[in-house]
Amino acid sequence: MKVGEPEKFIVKGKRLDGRKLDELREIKIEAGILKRADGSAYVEWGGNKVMAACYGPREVHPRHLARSDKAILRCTYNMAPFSVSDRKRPGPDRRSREISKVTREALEPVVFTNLFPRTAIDVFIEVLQANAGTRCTGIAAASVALADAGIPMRDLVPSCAAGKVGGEIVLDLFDVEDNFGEADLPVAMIPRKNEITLLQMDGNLTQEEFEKALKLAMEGCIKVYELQKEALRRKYGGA
Amino acid sequence: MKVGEPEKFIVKGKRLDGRKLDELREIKIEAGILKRADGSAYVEWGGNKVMAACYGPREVHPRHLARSDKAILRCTYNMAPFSVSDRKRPGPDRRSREISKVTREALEPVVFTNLFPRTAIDVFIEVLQANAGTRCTGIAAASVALADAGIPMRDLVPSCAAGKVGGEIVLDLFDVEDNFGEADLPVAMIPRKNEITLLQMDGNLTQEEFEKALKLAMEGCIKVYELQKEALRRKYGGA
Amino acid sequence: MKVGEPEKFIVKGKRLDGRKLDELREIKIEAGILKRADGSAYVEWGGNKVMAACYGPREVHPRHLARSDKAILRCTYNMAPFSVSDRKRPGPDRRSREISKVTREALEPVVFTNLFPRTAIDVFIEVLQANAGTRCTGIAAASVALADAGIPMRDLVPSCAAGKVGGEIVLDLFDVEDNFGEADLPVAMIPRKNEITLLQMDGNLTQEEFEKALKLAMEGCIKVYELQKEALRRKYGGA
Amino acid sequence: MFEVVAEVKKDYIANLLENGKRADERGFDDYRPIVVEKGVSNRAEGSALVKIGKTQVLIGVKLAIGEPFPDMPNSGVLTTNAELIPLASPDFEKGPPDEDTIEIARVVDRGIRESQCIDLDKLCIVAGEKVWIIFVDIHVLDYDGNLFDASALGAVAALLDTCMPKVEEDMVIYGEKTTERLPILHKPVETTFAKINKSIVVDPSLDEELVMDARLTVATDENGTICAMQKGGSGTFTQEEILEIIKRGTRKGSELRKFLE
Amino acid sequence: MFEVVAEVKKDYIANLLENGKRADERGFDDYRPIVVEKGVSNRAEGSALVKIGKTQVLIGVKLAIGEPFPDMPNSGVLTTNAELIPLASPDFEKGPPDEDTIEIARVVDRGIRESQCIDLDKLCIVAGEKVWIIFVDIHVLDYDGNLFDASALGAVAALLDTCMPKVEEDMVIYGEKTTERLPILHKPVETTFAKINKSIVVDPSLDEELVMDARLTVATDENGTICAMQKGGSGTFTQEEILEIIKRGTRKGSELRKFLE
Amino acid sequence: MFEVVAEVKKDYIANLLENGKRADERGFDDYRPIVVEKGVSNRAEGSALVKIGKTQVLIGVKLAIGEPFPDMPNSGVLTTNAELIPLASPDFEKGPPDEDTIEIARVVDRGIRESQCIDLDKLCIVAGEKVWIIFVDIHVLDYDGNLFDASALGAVAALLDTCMPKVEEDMVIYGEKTTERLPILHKPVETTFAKINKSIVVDPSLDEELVMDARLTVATDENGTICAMQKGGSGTFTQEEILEIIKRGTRKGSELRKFLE
Repeated sequence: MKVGEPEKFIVKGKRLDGRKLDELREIKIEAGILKRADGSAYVEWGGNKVMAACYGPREVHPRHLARSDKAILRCTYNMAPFSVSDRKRPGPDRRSREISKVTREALEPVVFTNLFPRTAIDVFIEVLQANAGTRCTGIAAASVALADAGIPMRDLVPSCAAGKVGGEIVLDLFDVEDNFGEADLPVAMIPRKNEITLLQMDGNLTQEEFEKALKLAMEGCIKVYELQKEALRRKYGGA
Repeated sequence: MKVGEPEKFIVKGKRLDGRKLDELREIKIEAGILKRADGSAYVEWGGNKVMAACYGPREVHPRHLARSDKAILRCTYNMAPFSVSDRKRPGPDRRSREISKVTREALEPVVFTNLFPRTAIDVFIEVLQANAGTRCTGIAAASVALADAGIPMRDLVPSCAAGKVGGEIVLDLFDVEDNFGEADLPVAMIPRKNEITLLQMDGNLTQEEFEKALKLAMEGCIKVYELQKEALRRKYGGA
Repeated sequence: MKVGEPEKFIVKGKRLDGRKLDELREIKIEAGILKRADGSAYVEWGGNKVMAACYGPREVHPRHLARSDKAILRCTYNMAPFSVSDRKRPGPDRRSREISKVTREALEPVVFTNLFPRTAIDVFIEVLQANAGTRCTGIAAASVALADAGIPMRDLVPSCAAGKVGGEIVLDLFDVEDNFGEADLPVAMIPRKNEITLLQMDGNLTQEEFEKALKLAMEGCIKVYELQKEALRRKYGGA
Repeated sequence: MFEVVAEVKKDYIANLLENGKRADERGFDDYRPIVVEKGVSNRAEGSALVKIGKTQVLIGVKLAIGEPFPDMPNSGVLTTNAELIPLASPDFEKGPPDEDTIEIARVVDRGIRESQCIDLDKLCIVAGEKVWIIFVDIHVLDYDGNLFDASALGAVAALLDTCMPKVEEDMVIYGEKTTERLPILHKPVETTFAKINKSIVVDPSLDEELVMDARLTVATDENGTICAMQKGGSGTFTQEEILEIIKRGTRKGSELRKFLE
Repeated sequence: MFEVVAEVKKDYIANLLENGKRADERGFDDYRPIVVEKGVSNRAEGSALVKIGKTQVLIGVKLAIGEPFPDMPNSGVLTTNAELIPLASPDFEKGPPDEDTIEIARVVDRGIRESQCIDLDKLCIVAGEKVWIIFVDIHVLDYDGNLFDASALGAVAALLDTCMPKVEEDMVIYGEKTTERLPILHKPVETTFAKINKSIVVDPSLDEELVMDARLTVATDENGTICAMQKGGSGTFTQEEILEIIKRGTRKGSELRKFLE
Repeated sequence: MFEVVAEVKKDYIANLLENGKRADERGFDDYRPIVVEKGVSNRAEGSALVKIGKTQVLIGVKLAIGEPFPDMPNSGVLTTNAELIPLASPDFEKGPPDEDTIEIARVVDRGIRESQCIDLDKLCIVAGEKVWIIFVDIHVLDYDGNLFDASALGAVAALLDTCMPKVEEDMVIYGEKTTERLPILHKPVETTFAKINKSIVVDPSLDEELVMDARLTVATDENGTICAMQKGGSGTFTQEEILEIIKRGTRKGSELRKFLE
């Protein structure tokens, strides 16, 4: 048994942080918060604080990585050393490299990379404070940063996780639920096409539970999508 | 004194594994065992299991390594993490880099590199199970893999070690003999020209002992040479 | 408190190694001591032994570092593993990389880099024995090596530190003074123009103390300058 | 040029699939021939060679004694590592693991870990001080597609093959294995599906992987519980496709699991 | 080409300066607007976000228990690290810290260390065995010039913000902070001046940094004592210029220090 | 181009050799002038500068207290390292050791280790826990050919020069050396021969190394026992050539050994 496990996760229909089973944590999204980046966004999502920046389309270094038929999209997910309880050594570890990869694959389907052959579009995601769900927070921030940079896209990509704790399917796990819960299912999607671009899962779910969790996560994505659009509207006005 | 040293190495003319002084361990060679490689070979030699693959001639990356007058030959000797008692950390260490170098120098004299200017011929040797003599096993496997890839060569390069244990010059040391013996002398040669392409030694030998050990190792090479040719004959028929 | 701190630094106007407050340690400079380098110098300065070599102007690798309007000057400060009490692991650490940077910035103002566009001038400084003041010793050696290589320069760059120990401003700290003293102020300058090219400080100084220390360090530089010129005269004759 | 060839190849494969055919004549739910051979590397405490078609992966398990994680003082430690060595493919390069290699290692690791395949609590020697460390090393020998399923299958096979080494005074005596097995509770397997245009096939061959839009891997245990999933590739899946893949994957998983007996 | 543009830009900025003006209309001794916000990252034991103009630097302080240096058995250990992450500038690259990054970390470290900002002797737990390790991590978010001053100011602000975490049986309980502060003795600040031709200005903007000949950073404590200096760049300073910068820097330092209250 | 120049140079050197002459007028069995200077770096516990012609190598020996290898609990640990720093040659590059550097370090190490030069069993402090660690660091200063022999000679000279440092409470007091020497049992030396076409010469100069077909290094101790050998280069040797080199090498070894007295 892990140290620090709570006895119960759900008491009278409420989770340990007071939320209902299908309730998101509080989310604040702001677009365009950095000067040097071509586009940027800041997202506070419960105890997560994440910044994303986009540079590009720009020249590719080293050159041999460039593609003659499209821009390459590169994503880097990074945690500040002080963003977690035990200081994280600077530089990429295996976890952050996997998240960088799935983040790129979550965003790539919406970017019109074919418009910018021989260039790179770079997305940097910095986790400044972590509390479960940083990859979803990062993807949500990154797609606002891409939009803020004026990169042509089919849609924004919202992201949200569902999971299972105390035998129940719940939306948007926070840290205690993530550490001691039974399953976690982060999802990202293209709302306009109702298609899924990120799907990972670990834990234990029956097929029925999985189906329910997937549906819940997609509903969470739609809520995040509204907040993303609102943030862009606040900055740019109009729809 | 090292932990685990045996009291005697040779009892009634027999070694601890039952072999005579000038007897090789059992050797099995198979050519062409991989799909993707241009050429490949698998060698079981006593407790050693080694795979070799050859790719090329192919483009050189990075470009500035290419030579206008010949192909460059590159060799990589690598041990699987589980091939030895104490798990080996993945990636090259100093020992494997030295072996990669002497392996290249053992093979280079027979390869007609001048036929393929501006290209690379790459040889990869993977030790899957180790029991003393992996560099000789690797060279033996590599030259079969080169032949299997159709690389023009002056000859095959067989390899075999001799050494000294319990005061006697013996052929082809196995692990206990290698760990606690008095000398080890790995050799590789070009049988048709009777020339030596690999020679290393460590331990303690008088000039007479060295002469005897060198002769024995070269005789071992000739036996390995026959097995190499047989393996290629089995795959390609004819001589 | 640090282990090994002396009770007093100055007794009857003399420092722990017998020097007066404004006295340099013994310095020996020799130009042109290596065959392969284009220019070289060896400096013994108290307990410091430092070698410097200069290569160039020569081709730049990798190419994209080259500048179309001038040569790039590159400096590498390195300590031999056995040059200090606790063996130093080979390879650059943060300290040596900072010193490499400030050394380059100390030398660059005198080198006519504009005469050799698209090339590199490389300076290598090796500390063979260290006893406080290695960066000043290295800069002094490097500028003699540059001159020995025939690189056109506005002037030589001498270097020297002043500091504060036992409440007094002193010239050229040795190791005990450096470890336990109150301030260290390494300086490098262009004597002909009376301009400062290196200035670092750590410790505690009032403005008045700083002014005094800076003046003392500059006077030290002038003495080093004479020894540098003498070394070149010894090798090349004339002024 | 390169891109044009890829486009033509994709069209060819996708057209075949739309007509219900695969280039190598398999059914959409057919694996290539599978071989699992245990005990192939005797320096390892456990090992297995898995072949799926021409793909070959060798997995070795090493055991060592080490410290537990501070938050799990009574549990053994599982470490999963993959090497896509350049012997196995012209496209694999020397050097530290790239993101594809890391992804394989992490997805195999999650399948084992989340299914509670190994009873890690049984691997505690002295609580908070000494526990068994299990190294699962995935060594790819010939890459002809679908490394996820081959690696995951081989990892569990190698764990099942593992015998505890002898221990004297807290030192592992590697030469001598005991007959004691690792405490294995579950047998997870992973099944991977490729989506090419609208078609979804199991066990993608190399040619199919090169043109696929997206990939979905599902790990299930012997009870049909889903214990890990991983989507890959720059394409997308609909909700329906995912649920369909889970059903097909659970079924194929039961077949794969027979190779572990 | 590149060099020509730089040359023209420099002429423009230098000409303005000779006429007593800066491109952004500040006086030679004016900082851009400064904001210091503490407690911005709650996983850190202390943190501060500093903005100087558009430059943004986030500093986090983490505490851990570890071993002292052999020659300082009774003292805590200070470790200062900087990351110039590629999010913050098109010119920052991924990978291990380059020499500019290392220089910033080391100069900030010297300012803190030499001023005896932290009473490290109070951070000894068991002499020679266990002491507090203080990690000061400088995370640059938006690079618009003068990282030295922003980083140094933020580092001290974050140290002032730091609360000791709870400790049980020599294990740090990171979730629970106590109200005990770090033992702070001094409040050093750093002020950086750029020399462009003959003019010397404080707090160089990015544009000024790109054309400056040389840079001089002066760290002073609240008593006006100089505790660290660092010259940078390929230009030179005269003795008089240096003494003048120290005077101006000490004055500006007192102003900056107000942001620490 | 490059290759043509090399070819012409080789022809010139080889032709000379066929007529019994070397480009620098030495005999085939002549070393260039040798200088061995001990005690050249006083922070090291032992050191030696070796010059063979214009080749200069500085070797330093450092001692530290550390743990023995598990399979040799009663023996000190020898670690040999080489650095071919870019100061020493236009062809040496910065960065981690390349294969040539590693080969030199390992061949020097084998010569020392296999000859039982150092009585490592005398360097045990507490069995299984604390032993002396010996670091032999080869620092090449000027590369003008034959680094093997210069490095090996210097390594043994530096070991002979080494005095044990003072120890208090298991801490090494580096400032104070005792008069106690390392326990040296044997004095191995290495002699290197280059084969250029059919000619075989000792102590190859840089020019000879650049054109040689193959290299053979022989390490012998004072009894004429061969304790290590290493062939290098892409050429070959006949059995007879090897036996001849061993005879010549043993003879030259006795001469070299005089520089150790």
